[in-house]
Amino acid sequence: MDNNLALFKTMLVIRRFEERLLAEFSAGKLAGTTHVSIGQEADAAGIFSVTDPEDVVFSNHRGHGHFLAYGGEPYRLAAELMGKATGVVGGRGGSQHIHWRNFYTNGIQGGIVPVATGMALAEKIKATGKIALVFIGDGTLGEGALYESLNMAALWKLPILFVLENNRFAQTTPVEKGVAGSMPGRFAAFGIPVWERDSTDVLEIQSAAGEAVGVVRSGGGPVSLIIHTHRFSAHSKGDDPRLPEELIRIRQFDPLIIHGARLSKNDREKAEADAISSIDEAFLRASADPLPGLTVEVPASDVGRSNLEI
Amino acid sequence: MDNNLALFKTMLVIRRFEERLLAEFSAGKLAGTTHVSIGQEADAAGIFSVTDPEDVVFSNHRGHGHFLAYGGEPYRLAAELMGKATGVVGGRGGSQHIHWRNFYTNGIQGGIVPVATGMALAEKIKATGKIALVFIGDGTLGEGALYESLNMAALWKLPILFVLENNRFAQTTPVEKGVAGSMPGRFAAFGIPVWERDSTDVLEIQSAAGEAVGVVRSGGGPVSLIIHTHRFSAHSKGDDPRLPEELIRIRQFDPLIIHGARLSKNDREKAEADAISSIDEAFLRASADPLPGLTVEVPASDVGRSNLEI
Amino acid sequence: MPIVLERLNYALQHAMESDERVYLLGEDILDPYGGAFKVTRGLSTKFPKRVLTTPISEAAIVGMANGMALRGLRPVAEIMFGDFLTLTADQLVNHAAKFRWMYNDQVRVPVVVRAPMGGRRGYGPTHSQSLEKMFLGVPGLKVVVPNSLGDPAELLCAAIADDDPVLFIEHKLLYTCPMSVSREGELVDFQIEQTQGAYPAFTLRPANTPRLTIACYGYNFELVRSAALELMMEQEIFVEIVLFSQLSPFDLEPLFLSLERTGKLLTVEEGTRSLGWGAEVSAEAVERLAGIKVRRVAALDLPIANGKNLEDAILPGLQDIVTAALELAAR
Amino acid sequence: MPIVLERLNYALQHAMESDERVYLLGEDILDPYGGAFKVTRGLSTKFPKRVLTTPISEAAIVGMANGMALRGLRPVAEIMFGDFLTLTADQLVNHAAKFRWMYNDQVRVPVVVRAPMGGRRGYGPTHSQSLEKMFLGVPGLKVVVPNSLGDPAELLCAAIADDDPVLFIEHKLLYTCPMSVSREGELVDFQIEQTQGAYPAFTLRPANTPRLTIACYGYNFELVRSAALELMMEQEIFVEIVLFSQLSPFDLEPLFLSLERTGKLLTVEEGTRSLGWGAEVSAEAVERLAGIKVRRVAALDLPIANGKNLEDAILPGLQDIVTAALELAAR
Ligand SMILES: Cc1ncc(C[n+]2csc(CCOP(=O)(O)OP(=O)(O)O)c2C)c(N)n1
Ligand SMILES: Cc1ncc(C[n+]2csc(CCOP(=O)(O)OP(=O)(O)O)c2C)c(N)n1
Ligand SMILES: [Mg+2]
Ligand SMILES: [Mg+2]
Repeated sequence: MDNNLALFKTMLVIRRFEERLLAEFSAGKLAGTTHVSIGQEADAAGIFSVTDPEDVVFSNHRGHGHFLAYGGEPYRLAAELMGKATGVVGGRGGSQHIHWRNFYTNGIQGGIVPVATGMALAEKIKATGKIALVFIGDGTLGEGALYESLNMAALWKLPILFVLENNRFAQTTPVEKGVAGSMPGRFAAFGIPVWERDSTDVLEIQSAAGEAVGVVRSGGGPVSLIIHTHRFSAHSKGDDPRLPEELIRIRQFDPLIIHGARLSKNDREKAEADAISSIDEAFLRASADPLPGLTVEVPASDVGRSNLEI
Repeated sequence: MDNNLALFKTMLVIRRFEERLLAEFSAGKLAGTTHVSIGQEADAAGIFSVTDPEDVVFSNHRGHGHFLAYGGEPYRLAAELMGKATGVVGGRGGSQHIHWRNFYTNGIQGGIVPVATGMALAEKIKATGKIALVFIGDGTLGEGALYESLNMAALWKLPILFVLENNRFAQTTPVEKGVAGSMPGRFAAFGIPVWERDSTDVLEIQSAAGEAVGVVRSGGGPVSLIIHTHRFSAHSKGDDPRLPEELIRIRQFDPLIIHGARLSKNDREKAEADAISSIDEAFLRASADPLPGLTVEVPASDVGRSNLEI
Repeated sequence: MPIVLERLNYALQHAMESDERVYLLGEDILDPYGGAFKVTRGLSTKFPKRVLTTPISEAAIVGMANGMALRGLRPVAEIMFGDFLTLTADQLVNHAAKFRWMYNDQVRVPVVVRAPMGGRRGYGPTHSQSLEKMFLGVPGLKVVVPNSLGDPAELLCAAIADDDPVLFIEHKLLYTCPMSVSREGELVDFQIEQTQGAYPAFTLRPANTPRLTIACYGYNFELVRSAALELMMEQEIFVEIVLFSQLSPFDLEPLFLSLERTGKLLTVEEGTRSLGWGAEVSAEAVERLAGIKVRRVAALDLPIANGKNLEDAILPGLQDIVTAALELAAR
Repeated sequence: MPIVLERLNYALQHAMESDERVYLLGEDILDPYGGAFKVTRGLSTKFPKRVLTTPISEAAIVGMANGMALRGLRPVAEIMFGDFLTLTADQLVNHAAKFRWMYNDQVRVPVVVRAPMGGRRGYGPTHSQSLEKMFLGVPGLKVVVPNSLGDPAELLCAAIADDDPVLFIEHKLLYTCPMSVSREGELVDFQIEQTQGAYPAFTLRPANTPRLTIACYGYNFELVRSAALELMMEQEIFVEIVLFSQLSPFDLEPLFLSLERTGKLLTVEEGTRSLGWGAEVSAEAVERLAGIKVRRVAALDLPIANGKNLEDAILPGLQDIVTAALELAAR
């Protein structure tokens, strides 16, 4: 498929999936909580367009877009959010705690970074050629575990890309209240090179990510990619201190509009119809699926049962 | 007293105290463990010559020199190391866990930094004019809590001086294996200005510390002071991977010799005699002191008994 | 009809009004948001200089609060979800809890760390736990838990006035519970005794001879008293309830008194069963009163699932309490 | 006469030789130093690429090990002092222990975290604790402790071969203990039974009818068996000892068997008493076998002092065990 069209489709599926999600929550059909990435879709689409399907990814609480751009099925993610047995992790993890192929998420800010760094070390040791990617937000710059990881990744020249999605807010906290000094400086202090873009244009992000990933893959050690972006929705549901004017203003950065302008009307409409129908189908199918039963397996001393080979 | 002489005396007391300590350990008269700062005395002497007696200090595992330069009595420190009731904290804390006036230490790398930062916040709130100082080593740059603190100190413009004593080793780990990137960069990333000296000359350190403390005290927010120095002894007792040649080579940086050259022979000899006799007396006196009894006070619900007023 | 959330919010306001040394710090605690669970709502408006919103730095939040406390302030730190107390473990265990004793009682550390805990909101494995058990039995650290019977406001004010560090655990479902005093008649079948002290324990004694004692704390009191009513109405089994506000240090005198009457102990908690609060309560009770019978109700030893049906299967519910009480009564 | 330290060192060497997925990481573990307690000595010389000395970053050490384990390696992380496990609590509880279950059993996390624990070396309040109790009862995390009776080498190799995360606690004083098998005659008065499985429990049965059962683990077995001999020689009181290698999940079957014979349980541990290991052991035993008598020996609920006389007064010693056993036997 044409690169421009493919990027658009990825972003569109993320957008429509998450809009649907919010609607289901509002209608009381979903419980718990969720964090959507509406407005930030260019990050996921751009980055996963330049990675290898075998690369190892650790995403965070705002991970639906990453999962879908990675290649995850909307149906299984919908099922997971509904707590169904057919969900990505059988309804156990929900929005923030999933795993599929080489994609992982966890809901602890910062804690995923050393884990991802260890994954990079493993891939380096195994000489698989895979790289690791880990996603953090501006607010996560507050967590000490991040810096411990940057130090070790740099010392050991590990193949990892630290992606910082700066959407200017951590929950309700603006970056000015949460982040002192300089964002690139945080990585540079450890000798980690920085690619930085203030953009929601997926092509710009694709090209920056391509360069950054290229450096990591060619053995250049850890790299960071800082993307300054905008979150259009609330942090999770309803927790948004921003003024309505501001929410309108940032809509000018809508990655779908910016990039959509590069496509024919026909392509756009076709993509739109496809996205809507595939997501409809995903939610419909998932909602008919059964709930999981509880299999209580008390961890036994199952020594030597490893199914994991290098 | 003359500045040069005072600095020399401070350094000499630290040196002779810690040498005595090591001798007592070797003779089996002291148990447990200890970390001496032999070689690094210029840091403590220089810094505490420019601070205010009321400033708040958090020191670390290598804190005897800081304590003595702060004004602590050799006798009470000796008693503490012997586990005596008359020790700084009655024998409960030992080498790494003491408190006297506004001086505190704890044996957890990194953990003391947020505590000291909170102290700086308290002094700022109370508008006492006091500043906080916290001491870390190069190895402690590995701890995440440090960066969390730097961020908050910078965001809130707190009156704190972060003193990094880089003695090139963390226990047995050389900085090349422990610290990636740049030391000043670690602070600069948070917008924290850096004073840096590669020196064991107490006058150089005094002047750098004077400037750094001045900025903090005048409301300039947090500042870091990086001193590249040399540790002559083992990390604690016997854990030293350095070659004998290296240990001889670094003796050229002996702060006592460098600074001693500025004094008359007479002054030096007098200082030497004073130091030896005062330390002799301290150890002698302490060794005759009684051991503490165990008073088991189970923490009760002693609400409202606060004796701490702003 | 005030709810627990309002009482906690009031306590913070009252403490700040009456003691200028009280400061709040935590993530996203400024108005209009007012904190993830709204306990701090309105306070940054009333006391703009004394409510400090922090970066996402749990270790340093508690660490800084420790430093503030050492230097004469009375900080109250909020950890957004109790699950993240793991990140503060070093500051709680190796700093806050130790300073007083290891500095030879020369200092006090009047810090309060508040944390919402508990499940049944569909928040999944890292946002639903009841991890307080990790911090029980830490010398020098108090763990205090409000409930709807005693006044949460008084309890929190007492914690803030306490000269020693207090970990203050708030169950998410408790926030919206109305105060018991205002739920007229509900407890009419019990005579209520209360211990002296800042963190009182309550003994609820039924009119008829009790067959067993149920020990609990916090939100689980809501379930336990429903279970007690059900047992009374449907089975004519009367139970005594001992409700604790102070979990650690363990001070179980009122429980022992009750057990002398009943000889049977059921502990109820939401944390996982193994080495939970109920373990110490049982062990201590048995050591003190040989021959009593004990049983524990707690969560299965599993992480907490996101999906509601799994979460319900993992966490202990009303029926688990009733069933366990029946079994124990029958022994 | 091999000592425990040598067996542990041998286990690491053996594991590295037989499985190329095994990597070590920790602070100061390279030769010639070979780690603060020398457990890794010689290994960086033999396997220079597979022994990774780290910065002072306990959280990231365990976090990285978690990541390595998720991606098919078998990392063994050393935390220099068990006191610093507080810094790794988030990685242990919210990452390592959860991944398998919350990812629907699609992954395993074969990580081992080793940590020296315990006091009596005069290291003071932050370097002498026995904090393992904080990590007992964490769903998904095993806690394993070697002793001088079973082979520490086999135990550590089993932990490394385990597909689930294992926290491996080594008492500092145990390192220099000679293996029991080599201490000829010392245990001749006991018949020793051993459970199947990777982390066996041992039951030491005396020749005469036992009056009580002492449950213990790790280094405390050294004290317990001295106490047992003293009780036998000087008081003609025979005790059965149940020695556990796996603390969590709690698997207490051998203890129950013993208690059916003796009806009296004494638990011994070095950690502070409140909500220590003995609490769960007692609670579970009493729930299972109503009517038994229990008593616990543990440290006072205080930080551990640096000075030897205070430290000795705080930690439980041989005489505390003997006294408690006599009291219990007399009940
Ligand atoms: C350790 C930890 N602390 C706090 C939270 C609660 N929390 C979830 S998301 C979030 C804000 C994160 O901000 P940022 O890193 O900027 O990511 P964004 O949400 O903007 O994508 C917070 C505070 C958490 N999940 N984990
Ligand atoms: C959290 C923590 N981790 C590890 C240690 C053990 N330890 C004590 S001192 C030390 C080395 C510290 O190196 P550095 O910061 O450079 O200070 P220096 O000893 O050189 O003065 C280590 C690893 C500790 N005390 N605390
Ligand atoms: Mg953000
Ligand atoms: Mg150093």
